[in-house]
Amino acid sequence: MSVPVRTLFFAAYRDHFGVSELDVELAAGATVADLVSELRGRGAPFDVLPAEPAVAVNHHYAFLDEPLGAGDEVAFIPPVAGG
Amino acid sequence: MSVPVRTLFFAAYRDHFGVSELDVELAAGATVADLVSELRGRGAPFDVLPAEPAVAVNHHYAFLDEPLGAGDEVAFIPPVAGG
Amino acid sequence: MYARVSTEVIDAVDVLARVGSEQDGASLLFLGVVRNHADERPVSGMRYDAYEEMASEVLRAIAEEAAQTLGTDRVAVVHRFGELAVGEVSVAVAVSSPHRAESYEASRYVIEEIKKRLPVWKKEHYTDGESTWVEGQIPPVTTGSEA
Amino acid sequence: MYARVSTEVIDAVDVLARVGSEQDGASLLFLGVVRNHADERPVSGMRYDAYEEMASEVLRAIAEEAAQTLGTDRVAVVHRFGELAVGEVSVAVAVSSPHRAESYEASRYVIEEIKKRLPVWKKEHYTDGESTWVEGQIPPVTTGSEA
Repeated sequence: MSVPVRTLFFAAYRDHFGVSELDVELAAGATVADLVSELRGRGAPFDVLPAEPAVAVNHHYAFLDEPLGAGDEVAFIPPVAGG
Repeated sequence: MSVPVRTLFFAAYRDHFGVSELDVELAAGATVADLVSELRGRGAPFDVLPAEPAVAVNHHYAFLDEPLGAGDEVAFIPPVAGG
Repeated sequence: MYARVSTEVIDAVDVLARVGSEQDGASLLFLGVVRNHADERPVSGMRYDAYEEMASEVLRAIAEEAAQTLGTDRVAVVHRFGELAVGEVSVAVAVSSPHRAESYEASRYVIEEIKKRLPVWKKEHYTDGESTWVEGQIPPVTTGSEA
Repeated sequence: MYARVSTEVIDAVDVLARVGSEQDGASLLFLGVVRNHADERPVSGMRYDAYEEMASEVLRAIAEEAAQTLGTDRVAVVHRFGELAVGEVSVAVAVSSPHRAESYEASRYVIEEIKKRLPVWKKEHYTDGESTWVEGQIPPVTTGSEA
Protein backbone atom coordinates (compact mmCIF):
# COMPACT_ATOMS: atom_id res chain seq x y z
CA MET A 1 0.00 0.00 0.00
CA SER A 2 1.47 3.35 -0.99
CA VAL A 3 1.28 6.70 0.81
CA PRO A 4 0.47 9.72 -1.37
CA VAL A 5 1.88 13.03 -0.09
CA ARG A 6 1.77 16.54 -1.47
CA THR A 7 5.13 18.31 -1.57
CA LEU A 8 5.49 22.10 -1.78
CA PHE A 9 8.48 24.12 -2.96
CA PHE A 10 9.03 27.79 -2.15
CA ALA A 11 11.25 30.68 -3.19
CA ALA A 12 14.63 29.51 -4.49
CA TYR A 13 13.49 25.86 -4.57
CA ARG A 14 10.49 26.73 -6.68
CA ASP A 15 12.56 28.84 -9.05
CA HIS A 16 15.08 26.05 -9.38
CA PHE A 17 12.62 23.17 -9.85
CA GLY A 18 10.20 25.15 -11.99
CA VAL A 19 7.26 23.76 -9.99
CA SER A 20 5.62 24.85 -6.76
CA GLU A 21 4.16 21.48 -5.90
CA LEU A 22 4.43 17.80 -6.72
CA ASP A 23 2.44 14.73 -5.70
CA VAL A 24 4.67 11.86 -4.61
CA GLU A 25 3.83 8.24 -3.79
CA LEU A 26 5.86 6.75 -0.95
CA ALA A 27 6.04 3.25 0.48
CA ALA A 28 4.09 2.56 3.67
CA GLY A 29 6.10 3.60 6.74
CA ALA A 30 8.11 6.18 4.79
CA THR A 31 9.62 9.12 6.69
CA VAL A 32 10.60 12.65 5.69
CA ALA A 33 14.11 11.31 5.03
CA ASP A 34 12.69 8.76 2.56
CA LEU A 35 10.88 11.52 0.69
CA VAL A 36 14.09 13.54 0.49
CA SER A 37 15.95 10.47 -0.87
CA GLU A 38 13.23 9.79 -3.40
CA LEU A 39 13.38 13.35 -4.74
CA ARG A 40 17.17 13.62 -4.73
CA GLY A 41 17.27 10.23 -6.49
CA ARG A 42 15.43 11.75 -9.44
CA GLY A 43 18.56 13.69 -10.32
CA ALA A 44 18.58 17.21 -11.78
CA PRO A 45 17.08 19.57 -10.81
CA PHE A 46 16.03 17.84 -7.57
CA ASP A 47 19.55 16.81 -6.62
CA VAL A 48 20.21 20.38 -5.41
CA LEU A 49 18.00 19.64 -2.39
CA PRO A 50 20.25 19.35 0.66
CA ALA A 51 20.43 15.88 2.22
CA GLU A 52 18.97 17.36 5.40
CA PRO A 53 16.67 20.18 4.31
CA ALA A 54 14.31 22.05 6.63
CA VAL A 55 10.89 20.54 6.12
CA ALA A 56 7.43 21.26 7.46
CA VAL A 57 4.78 18.57 7.67
CA ASN A 58 1.25 19.93 7.84
CA HIS A 59 2.60 23.41 8.77
CA HIS A 60 4.97 22.26 11.52
CA TYR A 61 8.72 22.01 11.25
CA ALA A 62 9.54 18.30 11.32
CA PHE A 63 12.47 16.02 12.06
CA LEU A 64 13.80 13.85 9.25
CA ASP A 65 12.63 10.68 10.99
CA GLU A 66 9.03 11.85 11.18
CA PRO A 67 6.78 9.22 9.53
CA LEU A 68 4.49 10.44 6.76
CA GLY A 69 0.83 9.59 6.32
CA ALA A 70 -1.48 9.66 3.34
CA GLY A 71 -2.43 13.21 2.38
CA ASP A 72 0.32 14.91 4.37
CA GLU A 73 1.47 18.29 3.08
CA VAL A 74 5.26 18.34 3.11
CA ALA A 75 6.90 21.71 2.43
CA PHE A 76 10.57 22.18 1.65
CA ILE A 77 11.61 25.38 3.43
CA PRO A 78 14.67 27.20 2.09
CA PRO A 79 16.44 29.41 4.66
CA VAL A 80 13.80 31.93 5.74
CA ALA A 81 14.16 35.70 5.33
CA GLY A 82 11.11 37.48 6.70
CA GLY A 83 11.03 40.77 8.54
CA MET B 1 31.37 92.79 46.93
CA SER B 2 28.40 90.41 46.99
CA VAL B 3 27.20 87.95 44.35
CA PRO B 4 23.45 87.91 43.71
CA VAL B 5 22.09 84.57 42.46
CA ARG B 6 18.61 83.40 41.57
CA THR B 7 17.60 80.11 43.14
CA LEU B 8 14.75 77.94 41.80
CA PHE B 9 12.80 75.23 43.61
CA PHE B 10 10.78 72.53 41.88
CA ALA B 11 8.22 69.87 42.71
CA ALA B 12 8.50 68.62 46.31
CA TYR B 13 10.96 71.43 47.20
CA ARG B 14 8.57 74.06 45.94
CA ASP B 15 5.64 72.51 47.78
CA HIS B 16 7.68 72.32 50.95
CA PHE B 17 9.17 75.83 50.84
CA GLY B 18 6.03 77.48 49.50
CA VAL B 19 8.12 79.44 46.99
CA SER B 20 9.36 78.62 43.51
CA GLU B 21 12.24 81.06 43.53
CA LEU B 22 14.36 83.15 45.84
CA ASP B 23 17.05 85.77 45.26
CA VAL B 24 20.10 85.20 47.47
CA GLU B 25 23.19 87.36 48.04
CA LEU B 26 26.42 85.39 48.47
CA ALA B 27 29.94 86.49 49.34
CA ALA B 28 32.41 86.84 46.49
CA GLY B 29 33.99 83.45 45.65
CA ALA B 30 31.00 81.52 47.00
CA THR B 31 30.35 78.02 45.63
CA VAL B 32 27.23 75.90 45.28
CA ALA B 33 28.09 74.38 48.67
CA ASP B 34 28.08 77.84 50.26
CA LEU B 35 24.62 78.52 48.84
CA VAL B 36 23.36 75.22 50.24
CA SER B 37 24.81 76.11 53.68
CA GLU B 38 23.30 79.58 53.56
CA LEU B 39 19.83 78.17 52.82
CA ARG B 40 20.02 75.29 55.32
CA GLY B 41 21.27 77.80 57.91
CA ARG B 42 17.98 79.64 57.63
CA GLY B 43 16.28 76.75 59.42
CA ALA B 44 12.75 75.53 58.69
CA PRO B 45 11.56 74.95 56.05
CA PHE B 46 14.91 75.16 54.26
CA ASP B 47 16.66 72.74 56.59
CA VAL B 48 15.00 69.84 54.76
CA LEU B 49 17.38 70.48 51.85
CA PRO B 50 19.91 67.66 51.77
CA ALA B 51 23.49 68.67 52.57
CA GLU B 52 24.46 67.51 49.07
CA PRO B 53 21.46 68.16 46.85
CA ALA B 54 21.47 67.82 43.06
CA VAL B 55 21.86 71.32 41.68
CA ALA B 56 21.90 72.82 38.20
CA VAL B 57 23.71 76.07 37.49
CA ASN B 58 22.48 77.81 34.35
CA HIS B 59 20.76 74.59 33.19
CA HIS B 60 23.73 72.27 33.75
CA TYR B 61 24.12 69.80 36.58
CA ALA B 62 26.91 71.16 38.78
CA PHE B 63 29.36 69.90 41.39
CA LEU B 64 29.11 71.36 44.89
CA ASP B 65 32.47 73.08 44.53
CA GLU B 66 31.42 74.98 41.42
CA PRO B 67 31.93 78.74 41.99
CA LEU B 68 28.92 80.98 41.46
CA GLY B 69 28.86 84.27 39.59
CA ALA B 70 26.53 87.25 39.69
CA GLY B 71 23.22 86.47 37.99
CA ASP B 72 23.64 82.70 37.97
CA GLU B 73 20.44 80.66 37.97
CA VAL B 74 20.78 77.89 40.53
CA ALA B 75 18.07 75.22 40.51
CA PHE B 76 17.57 72.69 43.27
CA ILE B 77 16.61 69.45 41.53
CA PRO B 78 14.68 66.88 43.57
CA PRO B 79 15.04 63.29 42.34
CA VAL B 80 13.69 63.35 38.78
CA ALA B 81 10.75 61.28 37.56
CA GLY B 82 10.10 61.91 33.89
CA GLY B 83 9.00 59.41 31.29
CA MET C 1 -3.64 39.31 20.39
CA TYR C 2 -3.60 39.85 16.64
CA ALA C 3 -1.37 38.09 14.09
CA ARG C 4 -1.83 38.31 10.37
CA VAL C 5 0.02 37.58 7.12
CA SER C 6 -1.42 39.54 4.24
CA THR C 7 -0.75 41.14 0.87
CA GLU C 8 -2.53 44.33 1.98
CA VAL C 9 -0.65 47.55 2.71
CA ILE C 10 0.12 47.67 6.44
CA ASP C 11 -1.60 50.44 8.40
CA ALA C 12 0.90 51.02 11.23
CA VAL C 13 -1.49 53.26 13.19
CA ASP C 14 -4.10 50.53 13.13
CA VAL C 15 -1.60 47.94 14.37
CA LEU C 16 -0.55 50.25 17.23
CA ALA C 17 -4.18 50.92 18.10
CA ARG C 18 -4.70 47.17 18.65
CA VAL C 19 -2.56 47.27 21.80
CA GLY C 20 -2.60 49.54 24.85
CA SER C 21 -4.92 49.53 27.82
CA GLU C 22 -5.44 51.59 30.95
CA GLN C 23 -3.11 49.19 32.80
CA ASP C 24 -0.23 49.82 30.41
CA GLY C 25 2.44 52.48 30.90
CA ALA C 26 4.40 51.54 27.77
CA SER C 27 3.59 50.86 24.12
CA LEU C 28 6.16 50.02 21.47
CA LEU C 29 5.73 49.89 17.69
CA PHE C 30 8.40 48.36 15.48
CA LEU C 31 8.27 48.79 11.71
CA GLY C 32 10.39 46.89 9.23
CA VAL C 33 10.72 48.92 6.05
CA VAL C 34 12.09 48.16 2.58
CA ARG C 35 15.46 49.93 2.30
CA ASN C 36 16.91 51.48 -0.84
CA HIS C 37 20.12 49.48 -0.51
CA ALA C 38 21.48 46.07 0.49
CA ASP C 39 25.05 46.39 1.66
CA GLU C 40 26.30 48.84 -0.95
CA ARG C 41 23.95 47.80 -3.76
CA PRO C 42 21.01 50.07 -4.73
CA VAL C 43 17.65 48.34 -4.34
CA SER C 44 14.48 49.33 -6.21
CA GLY C 45 12.05 47.04 -4.38
CA MET C 46 11.49 43.67 -2.77
CA ARG C 47 9.27 40.69 -3.40
CA TYR C 48 8.15 38.74 -0.33
CA ASP C 49 6.90 35.17 -0.82
CA ALA C 50 5.12 33.37 2.00
CA TYR C 51 3.93 29.87 2.77
CA GLU C 52 0.78 31.64 3.75
CA GLU C 53 -1.13 29.05 5.81
CA MET C 54 1.91 27.98 7.80
CA ALA C 55 3.18 31.56 8.19
CA SER C 56 -0.16 32.56 9.74
CA GLU C 57 0.15 29.75 12.27
CA VAL C 58 3.80 30.43 13.07
CA LEU C 59 3.15 34.17 13.46
CA ARG C 60 0.34 33.43 15.90
CA ALA C 61 2.59 31.05 17.85
CA ILE C 62 5.29 33.75 18.06
CA ALA C 63 2.72 36.30 19.27
CA GLU C 64 1.56 33.85 21.94
CA GLU C 65 5.11 33.29 23.12
CA ALA C 66 5.67 37.06 23.27
CA ALA C 67 2.51 37.41 25.35
CA GLN C 68 4.12 35.15 27.96
CA THR C 69 7.11 37.51 28.13
CA LEU C 70 4.86 40.57 28.22
CA GLY C 71 2.50 39.25 30.82
CA THR C 72 -0.34 40.74 28.73
CA ASP C 73 -2.19 39.66 25.58
CA ARG C 74 -1.46 43.07 24.03
CA VAL C 75 0.53 41.93 20.99
CA ALA C 76 -0.33 42.77 17.40
CA VAL C 77 1.82 41.72 14.46
CA VAL C 78 1.27 41.92 10.72
CA HIS C 79 3.63 40.64 8.04
CA ARG C 80 3.07 41.62 4.44
CA PHE C 81 3.95 39.65 1.32
CA GLY C 82 3.88 40.37 -2.40
CA GLU C 83 5.73 43.13 -4.25
CA LEU C 84 6.85 46.04 -2.03
CA ALA C 85 8.39 49.36 -3.02
CA VAL C 86 11.22 51.08 -1.17
CA GLY C 87 9.81 52.78 1.94
CA GLU C 88 6.89 50.37 2.32
CA VAL C 89 6.36 48.57 5.61
CA SER C 90 6.99 44.80 5.46
CA VAL C 91 6.26 44.05 9.11
CA ALA C 92 4.69 45.89 12.04
CA VAL C 93 4.91 44.71 15.65
CA ALA C 94 3.00 46.50 18.42
CA VAL C 95 3.07 45.54 22.09
CA SER C 96 2.09 47.17 25.36
CA SER C 97 2.64 46.36 29.02
CA PRO C 98 2.45 47.96 32.47
CA HIS C 99 6.25 48.58 32.47
CA ARG C 100 8.57 49.32 29.57
CA ALA C 101 11.15 46.53 30.03
CA GLU C 102 8.65 43.84 29.06
CA SER C 103 7.55 45.76 25.96
CA TYR C 104 11.12 46.12 24.69
CA GLU C 105 11.85 42.47 25.37
CA ALA C 106 8.66 41.16 23.75
CA SER C 107 8.97 43.44 20.70
CA ARG C 108 12.50 42.27 20.06
CA TYR C 109 11.49 38.66 20.61
CA VAL C 110 8.78 38.87 17.96
CA ILE C 111 11.02 40.32 15.27
CA GLU C 112 13.94 37.98 16.03
CA GLU C 113 11.67 34.91 15.93
CA ILE C 114 10.14 36.11 12.66
CA LYS C 115 13.64 36.18 11.18
CA LYS C 116 14.37 32.67 12.47
CA ARG C 117 11.14 30.77 11.88
CA LEU C 118 8.56 32.53 9.74
CA PRO C 119 8.29 30.76 6.35
CA VAL C 120 8.73 33.94 4.32
CA TRP C 121 11.38 34.71 1.72
CA LYS C 122 12.45 37.90 0.01
CA LYS C 123 13.86 38.61 -3.38
CA GLU C 124 15.69 41.88 -3.77
CA HIS C 125 15.26 43.79 -6.99
CA TYR C 126 18.31 45.91 -7.77
CA THR C 127 18.24 49.11 -9.77
CA ASP C 128 20.42 47.41 -12.40
CA GLY C 129 17.54 45.02 -13.18
CA GLU C 130 18.91 41.93 -11.42
CA SER C 131 17.07 40.12 -8.63
CA THR C 132 18.27 37.64 -6.02
CA TRP C 133 16.80 35.76 -3.09
CA VAL C 134 18.13 37.19 0.13
CA GLU C 135 20.25 34.71 2.05
CA GLY C 136 18.17 33.57 4.97
CA GLN C 137 18.38 31.66 8.22
CA ILE C 138 17.92 27.90 8.43
CA PRO C 139 14.88 27.47 10.65
CA PRO C 140 15.42 25.43 13.81
CA VAL C 141 13.70 22.13 13.19
CA THR C 142 11.47 21.13 16.06
CA THR C 143 8.77 18.55 16.59
CA GLY C 144 6.26 21.30 15.84
CA SER C 145 4.45 23.73 18.11
CA GLU C 146 1.74 21.16 18.83
CA ALA C 147 4.24 18.65 20.24
CA MET D 1 16.67 65.47 15.10
CA TYR D 2 13.71 66.80 17.04
CA ALA D 3 13.46 67.27 20.82
CA ARG D 4 10.69 69.14 22.53
CA VAL D 5 9.17 69.66 25.99
CA SER D 6 5.63 70.95 25.77
CA THR D 7 2.23 71.11 27.44
CA GLU D 8 0.51 70.20 24.16
CA VAL D 9 -1.10 66.82 23.59
CA ILE D 10 1.46 64.53 21.94
CA ASP D 11 0.64 63.41 18.40
CA ALA D 12 2.42 60.04 18.22
CA VAL D 13 1.91 59.70 14.48
CA ASP D 14 3.56 63.06 13.92
CA VAL D 15 6.53 62.06 16.09
CA LEU D 16 6.95 58.79 14.15
CA ALA D 17 6.69 60.68 10.85
CA ARG D 18 9.71 62.79 11.86
CA VAL D 19 12.01 59.78 11.47
CA GLY D 20 12.49 57.25 8.69
CA SER D 21 14.29 57.58 5.39
CA GLU D 22 14.91 55.45 2.34
CA GLN D 23 18.15 54.24 3.94
CA ASP D 24 16.34 52.90 7.01
CA GLY D 25 15.06 49.35 7.38
CA ALA D 26 13.78 49.84 10.94
CA SER D 27 11.67 52.42 12.78
CA LEU D 28 10.72 52.21 16.44
CA LEU D 29 8.17 54.28 18.35
CA PHE D 30 8.02 54.16 22.15
CA LEU D 31 5.12 55.71 24.02
CA GLY D 32 4.99 56.31 27.75
CA VAL D 33 1.38 56.41 28.87
CA VAL D 34 -0.32 57.39 32.15
CA ARG D 35 -1.43 54.15 33.83
CA ASN D 36 -4.55 53.70 35.91
CA HIS D 37 -2.55 52.31 38.82
CA ALA D 38 0.71 52.69 40.73
CA ASP D 39 1.66 49.44 42.37
CA GLU D 40 -1.77 48.39 43.61
CA ARG D 41 -3.21 51.88 44.08
CA PRO D 42 -5.80 53.23 41.59
CA VAL D 43 -4.62 56.40 39.82
CA SER D 44 -6.94 58.99 38.29
CA GLY D 45 -4.30 61.15 36.60
CA MET D 46 -0.85 62.60 36.78
CA ARG D 47 0.66 66.07 36.96
CA TYR D 48 4.06 66.53 35.31
CA ASP D 49 6.15 69.53 36.32
CA ALA D 50 9.20 70.52 34.30
CA TYR D 51 12.13 72.90 34.62
CA GLU D 52 11.20 73.77 31.10
CA GLU D 53 14.28 75.60 29.77
CA MET D 54 16.72 73.08 31.21
CA ALA D 55 14.55 70.11 30.24
CA SER D 56 14.57 71.28 26.61
CA GLU D 57 18.36 71.43 26.65
CA VAL D 58 18.79 68.07 28.39
CA LEU D 59 16.31 66.38 26.04
CA ARG D 60 18.22 67.69 23.04
CA ALA D 61 21.50 66.46 24.54
CA ILE D 62 19.98 62.99 25.07
CA ALA D 63 18.73 62.96 21.46
CA GLU D 64 22.20 63.90 20.23
CA GLU D 65 23.78 61.11 22.25
CA ALA D 66 21.23 58.64 20.86
CA ALA D 67 22.09 59.79 17.34
CA GLN D 68 25.68 58.66 17.98
CA THR D 69 24.40 55.18 18.87
CA LEU D 70 22.03 55.14 15.91
CA GLY D 71 24.51 56.37 13.38
CA THR D 72 21.72 58.55 11.96
CA ASP D 73 20.14 61.87 12.98
CA ARG D 74 16.70 60.26 12.84
CA VAL D 75 15.63 60.77 16.45
CA ALA D 76 12.46 62.55 17.54
CA VAL D 77 11.43 62.88 21.18
CA VAL D 78 8.65 64.85 22.85
CA HIS D 79 7.97 65.02 26.59
CA ARG D 80 4.74 66.51 27.80
CA PHE D 81 4.10 68.31 31.06
CA GLY D 82 1.02 69.66 32.86
CA GLU D 83 -2.05 67.69 33.93
CA LEU D 84 -2.51 64.35 32.12
CA ALA D 85 -5.41 61.93 32.26
CA VAL D 86 -5.08 58.14 32.38
CA GLY D 87 -4.30 56.85 28.88
CA GLU D 88 -2.62 60.07 27.73
CA VAL D 89 0.89 59.93 26.28
CA SER D 90 3.55 61.55 28.48
CA VAL D 91 6.52 60.84 26.25
CA ALA D 92 7.06 59.68 22.65
CA VAL D 93 10.41 58.53 21.28
CA ALA D 94 10.83 57.71 17.59
CA VAL D 95 14.05 56.52 15.96
CA SER D 96 15.03 54.90 12.68
CA SER D 97 18.18 53.30 11.32
CA PRO D 98 19.38 51.03 8.51
CA HIS D 99 19.33 47.97 10.83
CA ARG D 100 17.05 47.21 13.76
CA ALA D 101 19.63 46.63 16.51
CA GLU D 102 20.64 50.30 16.56
CA SER D 103 17.02 51.46 16.73
CA TYR D 104 16.25 49.26 19.74
CA GLU D 105 19.42 50.38 21.48
CA ALA D 106 18.91 54.09 20.81
CA SER D 107 15.22 54.03 21.74
CA ARG D 108 15.97 52.38 25.06
CA TYR D 109 18.85 54.80 25.67
CA VAL D 110 16.59 57.82 25.23
CA ILE D 111 13.93 56.63 27.66
CA GLU D 112 16.44 55.45 30.28
CA GLU D 113 18.34 58.75 30.15
CA ILE D 114 15.08 60.68 30.45
CA LYS D 115 14.37 58.77 33.65
CA LYS D 116 17.85 59.53 34.98
CA ARG D 117 18.47 63.12 33.96
CA LEU D 118 15.45 65.01 32.63
CA PRO D 119 14.39 67.67 35.17
CA VAL D 120 10.76 66.58 35.21
CA TRP D 121 8.69 65.43 38.17
CA LYS D 122 5.34 63.74 38.45
CA LYS D 123 2.63 63.86 41.04
CA GLU D 124 0.21 60.97 41.05
CA HIS D 125 -3.43 61.72 41.74
CA TYR D 126 -5.17 58.74 43.33
CA THR D 127 -8.85 57.99 43.00
CA ASP D 128 -9.22 58.49 46.77
CA GLY D 129 -8.34 62.18 46.31
CA GLU D 130 -4.76 62.06 47.61
CA SER D 131 -1.74 63.10 45.57
CA THR D 132 1.97 62.39 46.02
CA TRP D 133 5.17 63.13 44.17
CA VAL D 134 6.51 59.96 42.60
CA GLU D 135 9.81 58.89 44.08
CA GLY D 136 12.43 59.69 41.49
CA GLN D 137 16.06 59.11 40.62
CA ILE D 138 18.86 61.33 41.88
CA PRO D 139 20.39 62.75 38.70
CA PRO D 140 24.08 62.02 38.19
CA VAL D 141 25.87 65.28 38.84
CA THR D 142 28.31 66.14 36.11
CA THR D 143 30.25 69.22 35.14
CA GLY D 144 27.49 69.92 32.62
CA SER D 145 27.11 68.97 29.00
CA GLU D 146 29.18 71.97 27.88
CA ALA D 147 32.19 70.86 29.90
